[in-house]
Amino acid sequence: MDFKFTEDEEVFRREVRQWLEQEIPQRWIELAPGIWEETEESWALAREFQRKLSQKGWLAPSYPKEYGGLELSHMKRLILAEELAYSRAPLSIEVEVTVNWVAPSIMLFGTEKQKKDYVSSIAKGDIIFCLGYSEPNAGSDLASLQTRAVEVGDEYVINGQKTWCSYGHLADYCWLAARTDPDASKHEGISIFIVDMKTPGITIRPLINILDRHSFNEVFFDDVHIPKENLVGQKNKGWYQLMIALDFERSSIGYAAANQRIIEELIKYAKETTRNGEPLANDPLIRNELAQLAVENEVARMMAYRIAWMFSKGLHPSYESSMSMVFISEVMRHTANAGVRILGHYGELDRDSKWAVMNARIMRMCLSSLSIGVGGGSNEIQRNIIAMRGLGLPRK
Amino acid sequence: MDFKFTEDEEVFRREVRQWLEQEIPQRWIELAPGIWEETEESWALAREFQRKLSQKGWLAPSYPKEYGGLELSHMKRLILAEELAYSRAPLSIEVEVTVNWVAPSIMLFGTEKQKKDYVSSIAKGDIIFCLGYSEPNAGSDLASLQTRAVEVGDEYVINGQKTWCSYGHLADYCWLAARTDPDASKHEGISIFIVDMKTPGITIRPLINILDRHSFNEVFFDDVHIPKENLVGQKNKGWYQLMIALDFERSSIGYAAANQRIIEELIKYAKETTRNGEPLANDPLIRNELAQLAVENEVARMMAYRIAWMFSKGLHPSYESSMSMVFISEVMRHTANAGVRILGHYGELDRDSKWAVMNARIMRMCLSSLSIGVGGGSNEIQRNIIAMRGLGLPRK
Amino acid sequence: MDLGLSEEQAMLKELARDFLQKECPKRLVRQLDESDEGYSSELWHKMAELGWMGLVFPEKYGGSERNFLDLTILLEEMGYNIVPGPFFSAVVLGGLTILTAGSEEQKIEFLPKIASGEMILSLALTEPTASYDAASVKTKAIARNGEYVIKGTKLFVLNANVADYILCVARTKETKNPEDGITIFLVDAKSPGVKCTLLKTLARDKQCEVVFDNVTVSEKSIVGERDKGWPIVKDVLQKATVAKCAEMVGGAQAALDMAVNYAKERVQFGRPIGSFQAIQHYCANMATDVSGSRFITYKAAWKVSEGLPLALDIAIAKAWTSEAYGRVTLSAHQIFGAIGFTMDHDIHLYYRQAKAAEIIFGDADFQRAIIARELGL
Amino acid sequence: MDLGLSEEQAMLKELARDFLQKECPKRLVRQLDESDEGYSSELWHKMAELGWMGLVFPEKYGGSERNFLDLTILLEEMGYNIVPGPFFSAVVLGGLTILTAGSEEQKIEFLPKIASGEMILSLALTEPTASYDAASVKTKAIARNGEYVIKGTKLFVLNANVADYILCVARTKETKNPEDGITIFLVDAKSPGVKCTLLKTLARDKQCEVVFDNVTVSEKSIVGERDKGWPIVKDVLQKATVAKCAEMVGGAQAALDMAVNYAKERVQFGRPIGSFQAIQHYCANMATDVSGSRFITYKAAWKVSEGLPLALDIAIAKAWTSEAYGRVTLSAHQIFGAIGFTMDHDIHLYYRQAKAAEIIFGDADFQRAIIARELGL
Repeated sequence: MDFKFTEDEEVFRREVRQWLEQEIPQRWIELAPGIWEETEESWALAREFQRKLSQKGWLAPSYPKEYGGLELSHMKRLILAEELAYSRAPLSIEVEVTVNWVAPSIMLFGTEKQKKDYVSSIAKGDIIFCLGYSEPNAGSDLASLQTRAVEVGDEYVINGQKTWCSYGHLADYCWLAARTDPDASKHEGISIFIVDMKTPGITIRPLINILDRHSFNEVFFDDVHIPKENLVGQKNKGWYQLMIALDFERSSIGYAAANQRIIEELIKYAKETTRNGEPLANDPLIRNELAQLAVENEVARMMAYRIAWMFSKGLHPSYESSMSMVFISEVMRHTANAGVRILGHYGELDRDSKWAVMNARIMRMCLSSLSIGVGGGSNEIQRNIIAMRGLGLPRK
Repeated sequence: MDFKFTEDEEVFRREVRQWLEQEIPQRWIELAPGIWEETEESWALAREFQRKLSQKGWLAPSYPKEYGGLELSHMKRLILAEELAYSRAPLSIEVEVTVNWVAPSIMLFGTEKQKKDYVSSIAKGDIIFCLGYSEPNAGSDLASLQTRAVEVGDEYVINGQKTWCSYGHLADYCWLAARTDPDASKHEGISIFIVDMKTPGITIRPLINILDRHSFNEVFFDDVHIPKENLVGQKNKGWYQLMIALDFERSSIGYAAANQRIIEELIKYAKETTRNGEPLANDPLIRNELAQLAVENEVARMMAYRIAWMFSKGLHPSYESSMSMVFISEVMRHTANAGVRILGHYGELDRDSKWAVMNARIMRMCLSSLSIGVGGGSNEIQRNIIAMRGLGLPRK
Repeated sequence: MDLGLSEEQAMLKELARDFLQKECPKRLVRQLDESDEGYSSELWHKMAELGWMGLVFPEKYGGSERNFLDLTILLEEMGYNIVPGPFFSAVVLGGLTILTAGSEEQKIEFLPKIASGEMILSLALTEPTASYDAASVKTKAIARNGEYVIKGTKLFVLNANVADYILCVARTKETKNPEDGITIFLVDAKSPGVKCTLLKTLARDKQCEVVFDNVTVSEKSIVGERDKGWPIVKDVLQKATVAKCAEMVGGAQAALDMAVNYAKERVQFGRPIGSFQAIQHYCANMATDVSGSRFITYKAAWKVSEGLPLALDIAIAKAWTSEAYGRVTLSAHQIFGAIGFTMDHDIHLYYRQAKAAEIIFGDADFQRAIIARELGL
Repeated sequence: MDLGLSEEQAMLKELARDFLQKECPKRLVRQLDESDEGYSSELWHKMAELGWMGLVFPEKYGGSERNFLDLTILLEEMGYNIVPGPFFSAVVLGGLTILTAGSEEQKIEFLPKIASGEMILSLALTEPTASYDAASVKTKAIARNGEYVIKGTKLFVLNANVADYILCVARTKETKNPEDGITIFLVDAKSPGVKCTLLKTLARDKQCEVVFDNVTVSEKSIVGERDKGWPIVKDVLQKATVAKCAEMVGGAQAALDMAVNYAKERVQFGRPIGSFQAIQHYCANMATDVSGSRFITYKAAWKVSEGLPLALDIAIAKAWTSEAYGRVTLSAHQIFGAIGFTMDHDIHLYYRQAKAAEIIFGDADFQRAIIARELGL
């Protein structure tokens, strides 16, 4: 057992940190978007940054060299992810989706042409995918999806509706799950497609999130014709491809690192803020609360480290990722709620208010943290997975 | 809306309190048994007290006058129950079972002869019933019970095994649920019987509880012959009789009042105990914790009051009782656990230890509170009831 | 003991629910939340016509002489519908202060106008410390030629942006006891030197910064006695705390109702999600939280109505209800999942309210400190 | 970074689990819990033969020179099986103190005997304040003719009833700084004036009152330097805290395993109760608590092994693990229901351990106070 990083890894961490200190644009820091807060302006900054990152090889550091990757070790990827999140680097959530799910799926299931067409571009930061998974009646129960893809000549014709398509209005491609055999049972007959978002027949309707940002979309497919070659992997076996992809490296380290930063800022605030002549940091209840946040976040960090370590050993975490995700989601909500209590009325103030403190991050986090632990991979579903996959408890 | 008791009720409360101050035997206070801690000695004290209470008409105060009751109002019964519990009056849990479930069931479903034979005796404190409900494979799923009662001539012959029969070794009768039609569906074919515990064929095996007391028993019925007239109510309709009895006045006021007393003692302890020159009561974390216990117990009390109030209005609480029970069970566990934290090492000491404080009640409560919220009417089952009966959520 | 509503109360409740459902649809709530004023003059006047603003005022001041408990029942329904606007400021913070401590002259001047909806009041108490203690009152009012000059910054002042008059809590004397030397002034919001800036908040309620830059007021504008204002503030804060609890009870009930209805309708894996035990237990816990909050709040409100000692009951009500409302809205979000994360959905409106209500008049830790004191700790 | 066990560690773990399962069945645990001694001499000597007592001692003192991390792995297994007895007192509290701070002479005298199982030590630190701070040390040792006379009452002293020697933490000097002037004495438990009374506790661990009534000891019995004992106490408390966390991790794992197995087997309503979502989610949360506790504890143990700064990590481990163990055992009881409420069942043994472990060396609030300090608050 060994809890330290190697000297080489520590050097790498310092390199990343230093680079980030120089490269994160000032304007981004001013905009200070939290999760689900990106605007078109911040999106543009993020895409620019993404390309810079790719030039360092750090956008898709694990990819084989032929696709522009560095074949970086799992531990260094962990370090990179930790530093990126802690430094609040300009990266949209869709980058993670594209780099960590879509491209690895293509490498695993795609044709040589698909690999050539997409993987390097992804590694270069040139293209971004959005996910076309959820539908109005297929959320937690994703396998109920109804969007149809019908083979017609050299093409597939897609009809249906997707929802919660994050940044669909800004992405280049959609990674679409559609039903190719309506007569098969629920989990059979689903296939995966790459759909250019500029294809005629696609209509996007924005969904404004509770942070008052346009991050999600409903996407309507109305006789959308795509070339047959855009099918990824085996026809009708898409569900199983999706399930395998779910076990791809998903680490909650980014959440834990970002939350660490928030906790540190709360500690700083408590130390620097005096109320009626007494620093907040002297209040035993506040001290106890902040200490508890630090404890929880450290546990969350260890859980995230475990995932990376398992990968580094060639093990495949499954329920361990669920644990890690459920746990960090609760730590983040706890942090946001405790943050508001510590800040009091100041915790209510939004970014544009004269008296706002900590860049109103706590107030925004009260809202954004609601998104973690809900939706498709909700905490309830994750706990089912832990119980059944992890502990072998029976389904019936 | 009116949250005060009438002047008449307040007079009654004072009368009860005064009476209890005089009548609770010193020896009982020395033994200080908590829940599930009765010994044969304390049981004897309790039975004596029970008769005294019945002489005041306060054992079964709600019964019709013909059975020795006072036809006391629901509010006065609430007050009586509150004072009895707060004063830690010597009353076994089986008194509650006998007085509040068995006798009312007999009054509702029994024959005239049964009413004559049992109800007045119960009101006088002369007889005590134990419950013969649970079986090794019928706990939460009570309707799965397998103990058989077969009609043979003028008798029923009972065979089977009951468990968790509390104070079965000390009770006079068993209120037995047995299967009279094995071919009927699960909820049909159950009947209720009165079984004299001295009937040949009954074997009792003690179950020692985690407080190291003999409170529960396994009871084996081996060709136990009972007269046919001991069937209560309709043959094969016992399940429905049980279900109706479940909705009889069950109030958690006793728990709330007993817990109130514990919280007050913790407050007293915190005020009187000095650690390194500083009273515990000055510790902001302890202040916060004790205040929270007071809050929770007050909420629990209001929930119990609601049940009594509903009865007083002729309403029939169902899921409201479940709420009240789940809630107080959690408050009691919280109190026990918080109590240990406040007492620290002293909270670990058992009754016979020289350095024990608060008569070791907190330590004992850490154990006894485990029994509340488990078993047949577990908190999980209660929450199901709240969801389905109270909120109309679907079963499937 | 009677934990039920009287016939009159039940009627008031039903009337309020029906009226608000019709006249204050969530579309309007949303629109008002986004507006600068934060209220609809049309709805405001309709509410006034129903007698809501003057509900607890004596008839001679244009009120209908109902008691405080009736007011909390109305507030519960307003919380159920999360009606935006300065009702709380005008009636609870403003009206009750004048009713309790104002001179006959002030009552005659202000109460009928509040009751008729003509006049909006706001209470400027908290300052940059954001606390509810007397020591935090640093804004000064200096006597000069029979007048007072007020100077200071008030923060988190609700609805000051639309107030006609602002009750400004100011220090008129410096003594060792911070509760001594505080005076309440009724300040015309249009007075020279009053500067109000709207703050953008989580609940999109209209909290303001109000700067009093040498604002001159007459001696007649004092509510109650000079230097003896703190007991009045304390009294109105207590009532306001219960009133806020009532709003929370209504809001929590609404969040529960919405979540339960959704759980019954939303089908996943071939069955309504409300048939899953995890969701059932969330709902059961929510319902328990709502029930507990309601009775504990009613009890405190009843004590106000009866004029009984109430510091403990009010702190208990706020400590419990504010945390319960938070839990209920969080669970509701968990049940709604992604759909609840959209601006178009209503549930987040309640979640925001819960956060604001948790903080205002002191959070649960603050209340528990009071409780500990009241318990003799 | 490597979060896995080395091959040697895995072997130690497996060996310990197998050995204890066979040699320390719950029947024996129960019997020892009920006995006054609280340990089985037979099992004790078997453990000594396996080299457990001397695991971390250098070879020259009869040890096998494994590191602290190895010891925690062993303790995890002992916690899994809740092995009763003075192992913790003898090896962790006693052995490590002498190993860290004892003179060469003391090491030669005591360590081999501890390693061989011949000698049992106990640490007498806490007094009637029941706290772990230096100011609470009121027991006095007064120098007289080259000897010391100890007078005072120690409370909650583990296993003193069977100890051959008691490490007594006493005050030899009164200064303003309570951490100055504390000295550790190795006291023969049979010395005149030592009176040990067993206390009856929740966990039925053998905590004692030890009265030192003018007990005379020689200067040679001082461990470390005179007046400079507190840093030694602090050091051993830190190690003991991690060691206790390791026991808790094992205990929590056992409670989880037992509950999961029961949930798979127990059928109600025609299906295993482990198929009900409520039970599944309890188990999922328990598993998460166990995982988190394990890694956070390993990290702290690793820091001890490596000699790195560790105050923060240890406090984090104890704060988290002690609360997690409590939650896990409580949930386990909820899953077992009535059957878990019987003395014959094993789960309550873990629940009791969890409570005792929560308190010893300072509860979570105490640890969070340390954490706050370490975070610069």
